[in-house]
Amino acid sequence: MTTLLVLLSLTVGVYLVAVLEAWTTNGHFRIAAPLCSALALLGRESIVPRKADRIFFEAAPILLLTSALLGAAVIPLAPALIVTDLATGALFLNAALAYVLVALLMAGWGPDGAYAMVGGWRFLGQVIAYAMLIVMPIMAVAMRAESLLTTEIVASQAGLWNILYQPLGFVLFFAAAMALAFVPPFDLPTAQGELAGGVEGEYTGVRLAVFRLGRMVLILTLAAATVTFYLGGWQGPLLPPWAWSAIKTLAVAATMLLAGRMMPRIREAHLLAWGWKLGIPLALLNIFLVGVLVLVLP
Amino acid sequence: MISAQGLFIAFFGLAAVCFGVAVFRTSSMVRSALALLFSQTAIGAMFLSMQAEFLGVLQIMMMATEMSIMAIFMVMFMMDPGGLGKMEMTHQKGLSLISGSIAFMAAVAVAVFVDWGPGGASPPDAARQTRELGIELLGRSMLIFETAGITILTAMIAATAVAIQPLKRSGDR
Amino acid sequence: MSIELLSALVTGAALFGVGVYGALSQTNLVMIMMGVELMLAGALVNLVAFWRFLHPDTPAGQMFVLIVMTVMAVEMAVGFGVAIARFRARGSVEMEEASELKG
Amino acid sequence: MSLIATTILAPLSAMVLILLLRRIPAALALTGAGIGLIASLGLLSGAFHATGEALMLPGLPGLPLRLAATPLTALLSSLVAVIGGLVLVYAVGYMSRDPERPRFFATMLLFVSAMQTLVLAGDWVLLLAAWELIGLCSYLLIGFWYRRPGVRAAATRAFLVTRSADLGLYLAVFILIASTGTSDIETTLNTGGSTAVVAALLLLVAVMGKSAQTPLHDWLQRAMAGPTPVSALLHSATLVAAGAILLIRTAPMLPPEALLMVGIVGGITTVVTGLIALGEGDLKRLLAASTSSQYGLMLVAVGAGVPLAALLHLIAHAAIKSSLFLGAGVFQHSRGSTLLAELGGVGRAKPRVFLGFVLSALALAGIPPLSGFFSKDAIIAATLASSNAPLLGPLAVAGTLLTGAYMARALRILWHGDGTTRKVAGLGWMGSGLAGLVALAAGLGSAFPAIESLLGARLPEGTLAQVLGLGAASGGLLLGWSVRGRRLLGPLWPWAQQGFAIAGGLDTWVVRPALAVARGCEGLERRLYDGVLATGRLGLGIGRAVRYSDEQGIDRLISALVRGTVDLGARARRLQSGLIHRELAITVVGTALIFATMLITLLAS
Repeated sequence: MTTLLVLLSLTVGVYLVAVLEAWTTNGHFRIAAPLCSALALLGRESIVPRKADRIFFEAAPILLLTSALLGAAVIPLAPALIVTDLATGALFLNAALAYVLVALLMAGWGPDGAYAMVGGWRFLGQVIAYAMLIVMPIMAVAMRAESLLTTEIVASQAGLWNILYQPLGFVLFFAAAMALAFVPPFDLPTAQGELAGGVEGEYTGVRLAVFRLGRMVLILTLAAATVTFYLGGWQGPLLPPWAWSAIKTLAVAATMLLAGRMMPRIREAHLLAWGWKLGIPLALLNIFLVGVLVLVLP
Repeated sequence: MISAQGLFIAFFGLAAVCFGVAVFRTSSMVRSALALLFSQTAIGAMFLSMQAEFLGVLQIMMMATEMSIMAIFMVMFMMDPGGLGKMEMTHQKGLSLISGSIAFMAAVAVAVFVDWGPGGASPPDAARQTRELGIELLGRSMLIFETAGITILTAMIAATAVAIQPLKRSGDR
Repeated sequence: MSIELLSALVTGAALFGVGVYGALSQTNLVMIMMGVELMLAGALVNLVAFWRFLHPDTPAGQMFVLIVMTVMAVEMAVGFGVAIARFRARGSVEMEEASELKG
Repeated sequence: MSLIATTILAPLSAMVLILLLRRIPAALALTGAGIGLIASLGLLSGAFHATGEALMLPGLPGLPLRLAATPLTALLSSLVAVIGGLVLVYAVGYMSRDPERPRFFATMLLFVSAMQTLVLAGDWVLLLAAWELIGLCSYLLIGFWYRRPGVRAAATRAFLVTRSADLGLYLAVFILIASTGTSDIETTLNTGGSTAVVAALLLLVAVMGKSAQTPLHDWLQRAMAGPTPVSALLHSATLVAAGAILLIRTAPMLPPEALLMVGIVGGITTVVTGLIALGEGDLKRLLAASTSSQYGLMLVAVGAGVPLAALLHLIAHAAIKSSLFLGAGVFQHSRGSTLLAELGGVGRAKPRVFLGFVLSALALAGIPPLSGFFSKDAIIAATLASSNAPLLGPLAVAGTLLTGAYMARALRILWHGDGTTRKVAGLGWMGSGLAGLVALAAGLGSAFPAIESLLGARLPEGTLAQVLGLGAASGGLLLGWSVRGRRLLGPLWPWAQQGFAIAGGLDTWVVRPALAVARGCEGLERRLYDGVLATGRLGLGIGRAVRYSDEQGIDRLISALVRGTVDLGARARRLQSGLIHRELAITVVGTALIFATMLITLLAS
């Protein structure tokens, strides 16, 4: 029963995110925009490149969608509204999201296209850059909650949201999340200007639709995760828990989509350099600080 | 007679082995790398089915990134990563086949003939497991874990040192 | 001697066998490393099986799995270091050409 | 300069001058001989006044060389000098047309000086040296015309026979010196006992060789191949005399047995050579045979114990025989050959030369007024007076008879018959030399009493001896003149022709065995040589075998070893091929083995 509820709320969430994404990309708010584009995509002819690696070509969008959904499984939208409350929930989220990389690799290698391949390997380089940056803040959050259970983490933020408790961790996590969801300025795999759609370039028709859906779910999951770890999840004064989590998630998603629009696309080498030389030391520092805070504050 | 767990283990084990075999049978390098990836994931799933939750999740997470790196290295180093030229990449197949099967049979023999003693009780739930593992790691086996950490560090440094292009000092040549 | 343990051990053995086959039969260094990875994975499976079916209560078993994972990581790192150096020096990592100690 | 030195050195220096200048050899020779003659006559006069002269030369350590001019030696030296001078005068004419005169006169002078040293020698070493020298000169002079056939063989034969006989002299001298410790002849004479007997016998052997006694008489007839002056000087007066002189000087030392032996040898020789002379077909060979028989008579005299008689006969015979030889020389020049068959009637062609020849022949036979008669009677008297008269007496008489016979035969042949005589060149010189010698031969008889007083010894006299001697001589002459030699000898004629060679004579007895021995030695030597060669070849073979085995055996073994290790290395190398997959496979197999062994040990324990 709860899974059904979660699924329902997810679809609504995804639709809204799609609307937001359409709004941010082409500037005007049309509530039906995602529906129209989805229908248009479904109508189009689905083309398969001649020398494509069929298995990879077919599996890539599906894998993207499933990994995003699996990620969503451990996110508590409300005190009881969670698919499975794994003991290592936070880690599981990360493990699930790791397969986004695999999906994009397969999408890049499958169609046997130069731009697609370059896009795919670019995303690998990008992942290597921020992979650690996602795990370490989550660890800091788990330290505060002394457990990997996502519900525990939300409960631990009752007094003080983690965004205030460990702001450094929040900033790093938020940037890593944007990179993982390859929204601009981190949209290296589907760089419009350079790679003409990159990984998405070869896909048409249903596969493209699924691909885009997967991406929307991914953005939603990441936003929800940010909310769970740093913005106190479903906790909020007046409104019911699910309303708070919905509002917060949509807000985070919107900021994600809007935040990077103005910045130029970051080149991979810079991303790697900042990730390792700047990001990881800060993350370690953050863990250190959280450790001190946890020991000091009762 | 066989429990659900046994079924799951058998299923995932079979998947892991099939993907393992696929690794060496495909001529396309990326496909073999990803086959290895999915085989490792299947092994991670086996861990989960054996209620070693933390380990399973860890395995799945790690192997994803590792094997994709492996994939990129394959592409970098192999002559024909796409595997389109159907190049024969193996040698002394007979000997290796024999030794592989001997190894398998030896291991199975050991597994079957050795008396493993009484089966253990049911394992604690995941959270407590993770907690105990955490305490174990930073408690009794602190030293072992530290050395493991340092080894990985040195390995990384060594690998980069080996891989770095020797600096073309102006004095040379 | 439960069936589950047996099936796990058999899987481990199978993985080990495939790993040995791969390591011996492949000509490319990277493929040989994959063979070694498979062997280590076989070992992992056995370890977890032993922990689960023989001594589930002690965390030491799990700790050992972590150590083996580190080994896999180290093996990967050093392997690729050598591969890169070899590639830079010789232009290929085919093991049959690597029979000379010189250079 | 002492007289002895001049007598020896004068002819020697003349010889040297001749060899250096190679000009006027005759003149130089005559001056040298003349000076030597004067010196020796001086020695003789010194001897008469009993002022003997002696010369000591530093010889071997402890054995100085002595030259002594005792009455006996002085007399002999003067004899040699006189006859030498006259023969040289004759030779000037004889050799007037011969191209190699310098060599002839040089050798003749060398011979004269050697003979002087022999005669004057006071010690054995010098005597020996001189003895060898005269042997050499005889060889050179006999072989003077070496291009003519048979001359070289004759010279070698003469030399070999005398040389082998000289061995006896060497042994005797060594024994004497060893026993007495000094080489002085006088002191060694008083050795006695067995050494004296042995020494005497050895001396006898030497004398038989030198004076051509019976077994060794053959070389003298062959020596006639040399020029006539040589025969006249050497082979009648001086060289052959050396043997007799030796016996006369060592007579005091000779023990009775030795004397008997000497007498017997002498007697046999007189008879045998007398018969040979009767049977000879060549005038010079006839005279040579007669020389041997006369020296046989002298030995008989020494054997009879009266060396003085032998000395006198020696002196007389020297003069007579050299004049006969010179006469024969003239006949040879006139008929171009010395064969009696060729010389028939040459006497009538050369009446003056023939007159001298007849005078000398009669003197030799022993007709009273001439010198031969006195010496031959002395010998016959000595034999009759000696202890073993019945043995020596008849021999001596027979000898005298034979002498008379063959001389008459010669005169007969020279007188009857006829032939073309050629003009003889250089007859003047030859005639004067011949005349001098004939006068000497005839007149010596009167000088004998003076010699006896010089030597202080008395000759045995005996009317029986004189009668016997005269009878034998005249009988022989009549016999020789009337009966032809062939019928005289009768059955002995062919045998005499060959010189009474007993079963092949010297050749079969000496030469053939010697050659056989030589061939035997040569065969032995060749076999030895082959043996050595064989051993050498064997050694080489062994060496080659060792090398072969070494190379094939050991080297091959070593190389096999090397190849073995190399192969092993190659095989082992395959294990270390450096190929990664191969090494991985090996590690897998290794671990499997280790695993298996562990398993087995576990299961077993």
